[in-house]
Amino acid sequence: MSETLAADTILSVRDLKTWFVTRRVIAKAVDGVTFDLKRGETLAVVGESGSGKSVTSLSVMGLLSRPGRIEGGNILFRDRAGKVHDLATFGPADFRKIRGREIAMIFQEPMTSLNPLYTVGDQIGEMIALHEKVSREEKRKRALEMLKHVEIPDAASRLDDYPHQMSGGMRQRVMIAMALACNPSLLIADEPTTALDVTIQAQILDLLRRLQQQFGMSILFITHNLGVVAEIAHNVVVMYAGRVVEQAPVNDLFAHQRHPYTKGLLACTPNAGRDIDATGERRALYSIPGSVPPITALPPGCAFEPRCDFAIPPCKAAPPPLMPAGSDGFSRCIRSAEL
Amino acid sequence: DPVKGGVIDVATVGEPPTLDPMASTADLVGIVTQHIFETLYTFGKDWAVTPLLAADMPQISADGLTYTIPLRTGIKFHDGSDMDSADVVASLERWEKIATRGKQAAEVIAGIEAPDANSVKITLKKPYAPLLSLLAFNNAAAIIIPSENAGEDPLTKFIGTGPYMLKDRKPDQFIQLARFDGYKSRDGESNFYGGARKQYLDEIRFVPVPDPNTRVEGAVAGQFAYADALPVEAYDKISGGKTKPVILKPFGWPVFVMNTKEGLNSDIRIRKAVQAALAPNDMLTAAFGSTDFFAVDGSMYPEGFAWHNIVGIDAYKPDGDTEAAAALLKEAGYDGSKPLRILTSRQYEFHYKMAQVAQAYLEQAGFKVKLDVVEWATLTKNRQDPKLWDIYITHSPFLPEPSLNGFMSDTTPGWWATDAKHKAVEAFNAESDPAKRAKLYEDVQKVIYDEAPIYKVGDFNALAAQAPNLEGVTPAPWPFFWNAWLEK
Amino acid sequence: MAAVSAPLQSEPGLVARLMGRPTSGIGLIVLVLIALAALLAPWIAPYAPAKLSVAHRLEPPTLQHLFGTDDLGRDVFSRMLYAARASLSVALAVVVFSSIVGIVLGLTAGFFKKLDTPVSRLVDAMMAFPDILLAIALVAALGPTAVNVVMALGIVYAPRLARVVRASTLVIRELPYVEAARALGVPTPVILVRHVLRNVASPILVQGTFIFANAILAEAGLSFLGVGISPDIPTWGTMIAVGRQYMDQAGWIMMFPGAAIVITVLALQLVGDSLRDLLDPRLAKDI
Amino acid sequence: MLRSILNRLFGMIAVMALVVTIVFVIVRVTPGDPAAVMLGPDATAADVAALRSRLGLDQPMVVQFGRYVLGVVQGDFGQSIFLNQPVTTALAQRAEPTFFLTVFSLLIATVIALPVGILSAYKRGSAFDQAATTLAMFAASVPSFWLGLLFIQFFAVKLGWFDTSGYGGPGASFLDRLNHLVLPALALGLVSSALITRFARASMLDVLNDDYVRTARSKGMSEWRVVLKHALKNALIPILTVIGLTAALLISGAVVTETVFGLPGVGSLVVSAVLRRDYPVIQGALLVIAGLYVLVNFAIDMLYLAIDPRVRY
Amino acid sequence: MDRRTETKPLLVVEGLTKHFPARNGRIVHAVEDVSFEVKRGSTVGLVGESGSGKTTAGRAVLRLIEPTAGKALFDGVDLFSLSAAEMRAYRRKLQIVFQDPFSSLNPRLRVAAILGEALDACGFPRGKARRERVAELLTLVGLSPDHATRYPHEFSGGQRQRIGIARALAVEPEFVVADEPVSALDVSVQAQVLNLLGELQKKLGLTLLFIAHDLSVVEYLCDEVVVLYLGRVMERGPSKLVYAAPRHPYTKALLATAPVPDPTRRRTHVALTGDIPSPIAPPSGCVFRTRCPEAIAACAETIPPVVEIGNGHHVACIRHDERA
Ligand SMILES: Nc1ncnc2c1ncn2[C@@H]1O[C@H](COP(=O)(O)OP(=O)(O)OP(=O)(O)O)[C@@H](O)[C@H]1O
Ligand SMILES: Nc1ncnc2c1ncn2[C@@H]1O[C@H](COP(=O)(O)OP(=O)(O)OP(=O)(O)O)[C@@H](O)[C@H]1O
Ligand SMILES: [Mg+2]
Ligand SMILES: [Mg+2]
Repeated sequence: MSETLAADTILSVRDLKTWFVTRRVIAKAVDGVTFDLKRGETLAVVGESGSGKSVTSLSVMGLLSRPGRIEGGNILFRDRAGKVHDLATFGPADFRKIRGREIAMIFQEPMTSLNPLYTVGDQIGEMIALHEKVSREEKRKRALEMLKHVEIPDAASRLDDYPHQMSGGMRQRVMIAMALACNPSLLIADEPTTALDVTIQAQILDLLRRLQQQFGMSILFITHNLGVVAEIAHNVVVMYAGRVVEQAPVNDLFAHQRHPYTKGLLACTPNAGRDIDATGERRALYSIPGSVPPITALPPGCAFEPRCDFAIPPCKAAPPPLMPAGSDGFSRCIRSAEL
Repeated sequence: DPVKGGVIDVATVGEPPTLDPMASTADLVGIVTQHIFETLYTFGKDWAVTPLLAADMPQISADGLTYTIPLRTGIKFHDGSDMDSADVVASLERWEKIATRGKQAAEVIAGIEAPDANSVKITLKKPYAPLLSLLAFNNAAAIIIPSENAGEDPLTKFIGTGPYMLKDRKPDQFIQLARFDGYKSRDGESNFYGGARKQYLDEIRFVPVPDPNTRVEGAVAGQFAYADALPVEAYDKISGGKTKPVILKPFGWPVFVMNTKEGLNSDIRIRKAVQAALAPNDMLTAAFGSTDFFAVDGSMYPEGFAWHNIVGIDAYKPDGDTEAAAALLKEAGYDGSKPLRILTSRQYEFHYKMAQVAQAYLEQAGFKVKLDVVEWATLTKNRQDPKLWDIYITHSPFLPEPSLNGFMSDTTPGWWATDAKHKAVEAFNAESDPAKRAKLYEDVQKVIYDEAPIYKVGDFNALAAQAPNLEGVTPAPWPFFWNAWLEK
Repeated sequence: MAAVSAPLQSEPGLVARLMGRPTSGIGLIVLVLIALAALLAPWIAPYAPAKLSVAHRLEPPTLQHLFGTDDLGRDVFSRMLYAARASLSVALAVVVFSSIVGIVLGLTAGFFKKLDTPVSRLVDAMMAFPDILLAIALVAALGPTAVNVVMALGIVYAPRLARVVRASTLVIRELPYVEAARALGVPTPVILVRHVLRNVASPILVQGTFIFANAILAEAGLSFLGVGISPDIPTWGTMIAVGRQYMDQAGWIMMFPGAAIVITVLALQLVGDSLRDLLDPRLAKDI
Repeated sequence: MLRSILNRLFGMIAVMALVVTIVFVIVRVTPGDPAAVMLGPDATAADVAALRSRLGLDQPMVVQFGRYVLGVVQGDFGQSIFLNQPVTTALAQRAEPTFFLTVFSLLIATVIALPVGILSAYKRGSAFDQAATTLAMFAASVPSFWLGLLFIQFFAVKLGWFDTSGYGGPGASFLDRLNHLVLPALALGLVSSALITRFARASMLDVLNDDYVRTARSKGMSEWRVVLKHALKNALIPILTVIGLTAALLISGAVVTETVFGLPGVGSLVVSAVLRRDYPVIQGALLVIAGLYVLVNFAIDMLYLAIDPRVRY
Repeated sequence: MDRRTETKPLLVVEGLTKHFPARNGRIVHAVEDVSFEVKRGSTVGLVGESGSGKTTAGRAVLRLIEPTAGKALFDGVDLFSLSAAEMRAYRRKLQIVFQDPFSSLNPRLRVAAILGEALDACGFPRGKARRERVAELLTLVGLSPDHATRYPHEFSGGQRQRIGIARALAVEPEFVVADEPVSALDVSVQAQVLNLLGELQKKLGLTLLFIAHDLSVVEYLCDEVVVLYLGRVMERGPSKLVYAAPRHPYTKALLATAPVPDPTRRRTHVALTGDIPSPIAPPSGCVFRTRCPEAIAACAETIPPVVEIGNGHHVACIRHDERA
C-alpha cells in the first residue's frame, strides 16, 4: 500500500473516477472525487440529483451495477484492526468480508430497501448471523436489542412484523438497526431521510446523532438538503456533475462559501427573513441560471462555468483542480479567493 | 406350424362408432365385430356365399319365395347360453328393423319364423337374389345374438357366438378381445371367411390409430402386429425389418357420385362432359403413386370377379378427352358462370388428391369448379341434401353382390332413378342363376356408362402392414384374425 | 427519475433503433424479406401454386424446383410463397382483430372503474380457455373458413391484449397529464384516444408482435389438425400436414414450410423482444 | 386472511360462471341442430323433433341454460353422442395420459427453464445470457407438432428407443406407459420451457434491480445467497404465475401433441370429437379444462398468500 | 396590510370532505371538514405532511375527484352543485399544475400539441393565430418559441415544469392550483420556477392555491397558509402571523423540526414523537392528540372547532387560549 492514511482518518477517497462505459457513451458519473472522513465524525455529501453522490457511496461499498466501473483513484479504508485497505482494488470476495461488519449502509427508500417477504427480525438477525456465529435464540435476542436501540416502541412485538406492516419512519429505523447490528466502524447513509416527512426526518436525524455517540461509528451522510447538512454534519463535501467542488467544516461552509455553486445553492433556498422585505413585498429569489448539464456532455472546462456568475475566460479552458481554500477546506474554483 | 398363444395389437383407422354391427355400415365396425358376432352365412373363396351358423345352404322353394335355413346345433353364446332358432328369429327381426341392409331386405321379406328349434324359414314377397349376400355381410350385418338382447337399441351387451369375445373396451385406446373357450368351429378346412375358424391367438386388441402416419410408424417400430389401411407411400418404409407390407389387390374403387336430381349434373350432357373430362390415369397416380397400387380400369368389377365385363367402357378415357368434354359442355349451353361443386373430405387423403387433379382437368375442359372440402361427418350429412353439391367423392370395396352398391337404389344420394336403370336392375335382382345374372349385369354396366350417374375412377389396392411372425392372415378387405398365429 | 439522465438527447426513430441491435436488425430484415416474398409471390413464384404435374410428383429439390415438388407434382417453392401470403395474412388479420377487441375491452375495463370488474372477469374467463382448444371448438362450431379461423384466434388472443391494455390504462388513467386534460375539460373519448391509446401503443405493439408469432403457430397447428382455413388455400400448416405422409420419401415437402414457420416466428420474437426492451421503460431503466 | 381467501373464492366462482356461459354460447352458435347430428343422416323429421324435446332443445334459451347449469353443477356434462357414454366418464378415462403428459412437460420445462432463466438474468448480457435467450426464443418458435414429428422420426423410428404412438396396451405397466410419454413430454416441455425461461429471466431481472437486493448485498452476503434467498423468493410470484399459465398452455399444446403421438388423452378426444361432431364432449372438455385453469390460478393465488405477507389484507 | 387581502374572496371552501373507499368496506378520511378562503389575486399555501390530504383537497376543489361533502363557492357559484356539462364551462377558469414534471406531460405529444389541447379547450381557433399564441405562451414561461416542435423528453425538469405552467395558463384561468410544483425539482432550478410563478401572478393577476410541504417555500410565496393534518385544518391564517406566532402545537412542531440551513441554529430536541396515524382509523377527538406534546384527556373527546383568534388567524385546538 503506497498511500498513507492519517491515524484519525477512517476513509479517504482520492481522485475517485467511476464511469459507466457503454458502447454508445461514457458516463463519467464520478470523475475526481476526493474527501477524508475522520473517525467518529459525520461527513455530509451534498449535491443535486445526478451529481454522483450515490455512485460514490456505491463505489465505496463495491455495489456498483454494471456497466459501472472504478476507472481510477483510491478508496482507502482503515478497518477495526487498524489495517488500511484500498477498496478500489477489492474483488467481490474481499468486499463480502468488509460489508456489514466494517461498513454498513442505509438507503433512501425505506419502503423498498427491506425484503418484503421476511420479518424485520429475520432481516436483522440475518445480518448478525452472516458475520458472527450465533445461536438462534442469541440471534433473536440481539435483533430485539437492536430494535430497542433504534427506539422502536414495543420492540418485542414488532420483531415478527413484516416491513409492510410498518410506517416509513419505522422501516428506516429497522434499516439502521440492521446496519448497526454488527457494530460497523463506518455507516454510509444515502439520503436516509429524503423520503420521510419533516417530523419523522427530525426523529431519524436525532437517532443517528445519538447512535453515533453510543456506537462511535463514522457516518458518510449523503443528502441534497442543505438544512439536513447543517443539522448533522461535521464536515461537508459539495458535489457538482460528478466532481467535488468544495469541502469544508460545516460551520465554515455555511458562513463562507468558497465556490460559486455552493453560494448559489444557499442563496436560492427561500428564506423569508432575507427574501421578504419589511413591507411584505417579496424579492425575487436568487436563481442559478440554466440547468445541470448531462454528465455525458460536460463542458471541457469547469463544469459549472456555463451557469456561473463569476466565470472568466480561463474557466472554459480546463477543469480547475481542487485547491485548498479557507482555513480547513478545499474548492474547485480558480476565483475562490475572491468570493 | 400353427401354435397357440400370444397377443396381437391391430392398428385400425379409428374408433368404431359402435360395436353393434347391425347399427352401422362402417367397414371398421365390421372388421372388429366379425370376431365377436357371427352371421348365418358368410363369404367363402371367390365371394361365394357359404354357411357359418347355418348348417347348410338354404332350401329354396321352386318359386324362389321360401328359404328354409337349417341351423347348427351346440352353438354357445359368450354368456354360456345355447343358440336356437328363437334367437335367430329375434336377431333377424332386429336386423330388419335396425340395419341398413336389413331394412333393404325387409322390403321383400314377408315373414321370418322358426318351424323348429334348429331351423328358420324366411318367406319373401317376390324372388330376391341378393338375400343371401345380405345375410352374409359383416357390416349392417345379420348377426345372431341371444333373443333376450335383441330388444336392445342401442345394444349394450355384446354377446355373440364368435371365436373371440369382448373383454374390455376403452374408447380411443383399445378394444380387447379374448379367446372364447366355448367356441365351436365348423369342421374341415378354412374357406376365406367361412369354413373352420381356428383360435390360436389368446387375445386380439384393436387399437384405434386415426392418423395414417402414426399407424405406419407404429408398424415400422414393431408396435403393431397388423396395421390396416396404410397410405401407399409408406410401402418402402414398411418393407424392411419389423414389418412387411400386405397388398390386397384389388381392394376397391374410388367413385365420383353425381347429383342427378338437382343442379348442373341433373343435365345428362353435363354428366357426360364430366365423364369425358376426367383423366383417371393422373388422378390415380396422384392418389396412389405407382401402378402397384392402382389400375386404370373402367369395368365396374375387375378381372377375377364373376361380374367383370367391358360393356360400355369406351366412355371411360384414361387420359381424359378435354375436347370432347368441351364440346359436350358447349352443347349443354354451359357458360362457366355456375361452378361445379365437388364435395369431398380429407378423411381419406386420396379422395382429396383425386379432387384436386379432377379440378385441374375439369377446368381445362371449361368447367368452373369449386372444391367443398369438409369433414367426413359433414360430408355424410351434406350429401343428403341435393341442393348442396354436384359431385361427391367416396370409395367402396368391390362388394360381392352388385346390388348392394348404393347407387343401385333410387334413394341413396345421387338419386339416380331412370326407366333404363330400373329395367336393367330389376331384371338383375329377380334372376337367381349366377351365370345369367353375370350376363344381366352387362346391361346394368351399360346403363351406368350411358347415363353417368357415377364415375368409377379405377381400381385401387389396399396396403396393410403385418409383422413377419404373424402367420395365417388371409388378405381380405375386412381383415380377420381367427386362423392367425404368432410364429415363435 | 432515472430518465432524467439524458433528457436532452433526441432519440432516433424506432426502426433505426431496432436496426441498431444485431438481433432485431436481423429479425427485421428477415421479416421484410418474407413479407416481400409473400407480397410479390405472383411475380417471384416460378410456377402457379396449384399447377399440378402428376408425372413430376415428389421430385427432390433441383434447379427447376428449388424446394422440390409435392405429391401432386406442384412446385413447393411457389406454394410456399403463396402459403406465406395466406399464413401471414391470417396471422395479421388475427392481430388486427384481437387488437380491436382487446383494445376496446382493455380500455373499457381500465378507464371506466364501474365496468372494470365485469369486463375483467369476462377477460379472465376468456383467458381460461387454452388457445388452440378454444379455436378448435370455435372453428368446429362456425366452420373451417379463413374468416372463422381469424375470428376464433382473434377471440383467443384478444384477452391477452385486453389485459395489457387494461394494466397500462390503469396506470395512465392516474397520470397527471390525463388529469390535466380532464382539468381542461377535454371530453373523455378524446382523452382515451389522444392520451391513453397513444401511450398504450407501445405495449400493444410489443404484444401484437408476439400475437402475430403465436397466431402463425396456432394457424399452423389448426391446419395441421385439419381444422384450419380451407385446405385448397396453401398455408404452411397444411403443407406440413400433407408433407407428413411423405416424411421419409420426400422430407422437403414438410421441412421447408416448417423451417419457414420457425424462421418467421423467430424473427418476430427477436423484433418483439427488442421492441419490449426499447419501449418498456421498466426494463429500459438502467441503460 | 380468511377474508381474502373468500374474496378470491368468490372471484373464482364468478369466472367459472362466465366460463360455463361462454361454453354454452359457443355450442349454441353452432349452426345446425344437435339433434339432427345425433340421429345421423337417415333420421326422419319426426325423430329429430322427438329427440329435440327429449333433450329440451325446444325450450326457451333461458330454460335450456338453466338446465345446463344445473347439470354442470351436479357434474353432469351430458352424454357423448358418439361414444355412448357420459361425457364425464369419457373425460375421466382419458385424463390419465393428459395429466401425466402435462405434468411431465411442465416438469421438464421448469427444470430446464428455472436455472437457465435465473442464471441468464444474473449474468445479464453475458455470452451465456445471449445464448440462453436466443435458444429459448428458438424453442418458442418451433411448432410443437413439427418438433414431435421430427422426434418420432429420429428417436422412435431411426433409433427405435421409444414407441411411436399410443399409450401401451391394456394392462401395460406404468413404466411402459412412461416410455410412451417421454417423446411427447419432451417435445411439449422443450417448447414450453422457452416461455418460462424468458419469464423467469425477466422477473429475476426486475427483482435483481430492486433495492432490497442491494440491501442484501450490502450486508456482506454471498452472491448465491442474495440470488436464491432474497431475489428468487420475490421473483417466484410472477414465475409461479407463468408456470400456472404454462400448465394451461400445455393442455392446449397437448391437443396437437397427443394427436401427433396418438396418445389417448383429453386433447385427442377433443380433436376426434370435433371430427365426429360430438358436441357434448367438446363442451365438456372445454369446461373441464377451463375449470382446471381457473382452479390452477386460484391455487397460485393461494400460494401468493402463503409466500407474500403483503397480500394478506 | 396588503392591498390584495382586502378584496373579497374568489374561492370559499366550506366543509370540504372527501372519503375514499378502502378495503373491506372501510373508508379513508382523506379530507375532513376543511374550510378556507382564497382572496382574488392572493396565494394561499396548503401545507402538511405526506398523506394529510393536500392533493385531495386541491383536486376536489377542481372537481377532478368528486367531493363527498362540502361547498366550493367560486365567485359565488357552488362548483360542487354544477352538472358535468356546466362544470366543463368552468374548467378553463380553474387550472392545475402538477408536481411531477415527467408524468404531467404526455410523452407522445409535441409541446405545440400539449398547449394546443388547452387552446382547443377554450375554443381557440387553429392556424396562424394559434401558432402565435403558443409562441407567446412559451415566451411567457421563459422558453423559446421554437421549443414548440419538441417532445417533452427533450427538456429538463425545470423546463418541463414551465411547459406545465404554460398549459395551465393557456386557457387564461382565474384560479390555479399548484400541487407541489417545485418538490421534484433540483434546488438550483426550484428558485427559477418559484420566481416564475411569482412573476406570473403579478402580471396576470392570478389567484393561486399553492400546495407544498416545504415550509420555507410557503412562507416565502404565500399570503396565507392552511396547515393540514390527517385531512383536517389545524391552523390557518396570514403567513406572517402563523409563522411568527404559531398557535397550534402541530404548527409549532413543524416549524421547529424543519431543518434550517444554518448549523448554528441546530435543534436540541425532537418536538414530535411517533408516526402519523392511519387516515382509515383517525384518532377520536383531535386527530393530532396522539402525537401532541400538550394533549390532555379532553382532547380525545371532542373534535376541536376551528376558531378565529383575530386577523383571520384560525386555530383548531381546545387549549389555544391557554397559550395566548
Ligand atoms: N447504471 C448506470 N448506468 C449509467 N449511468 C448511471 C448508472 N447509475 C448512475 N448513473 C449516472 O451517474 C450519475 C450519478 O448518479 P447518482 O445516482 O450517483 O446521483 P445522485 O447524486 O445520487 O443523485 P440523486 O440525488 O438523484 O440520488 C447520474 O447522471 C446517473 O445517470
Ligand atoms: N384515489 C385514492 N384512493 C384511496 N385513497 C386515497 C386516494 N387518493 C389519496 N388517498 C389517500 O388519501 C390520503 C390523503 O392523500 P393526499 O394525496 O391528498 O395527501 P397529500 O397531502 O397530497 O400527500 P403528499 O404530500 O404525499 O402528496 C392519503 O392517506 C392517501 O392514501
Ligand atoms: Mg442518489
Ligand atoms: Mg400530494
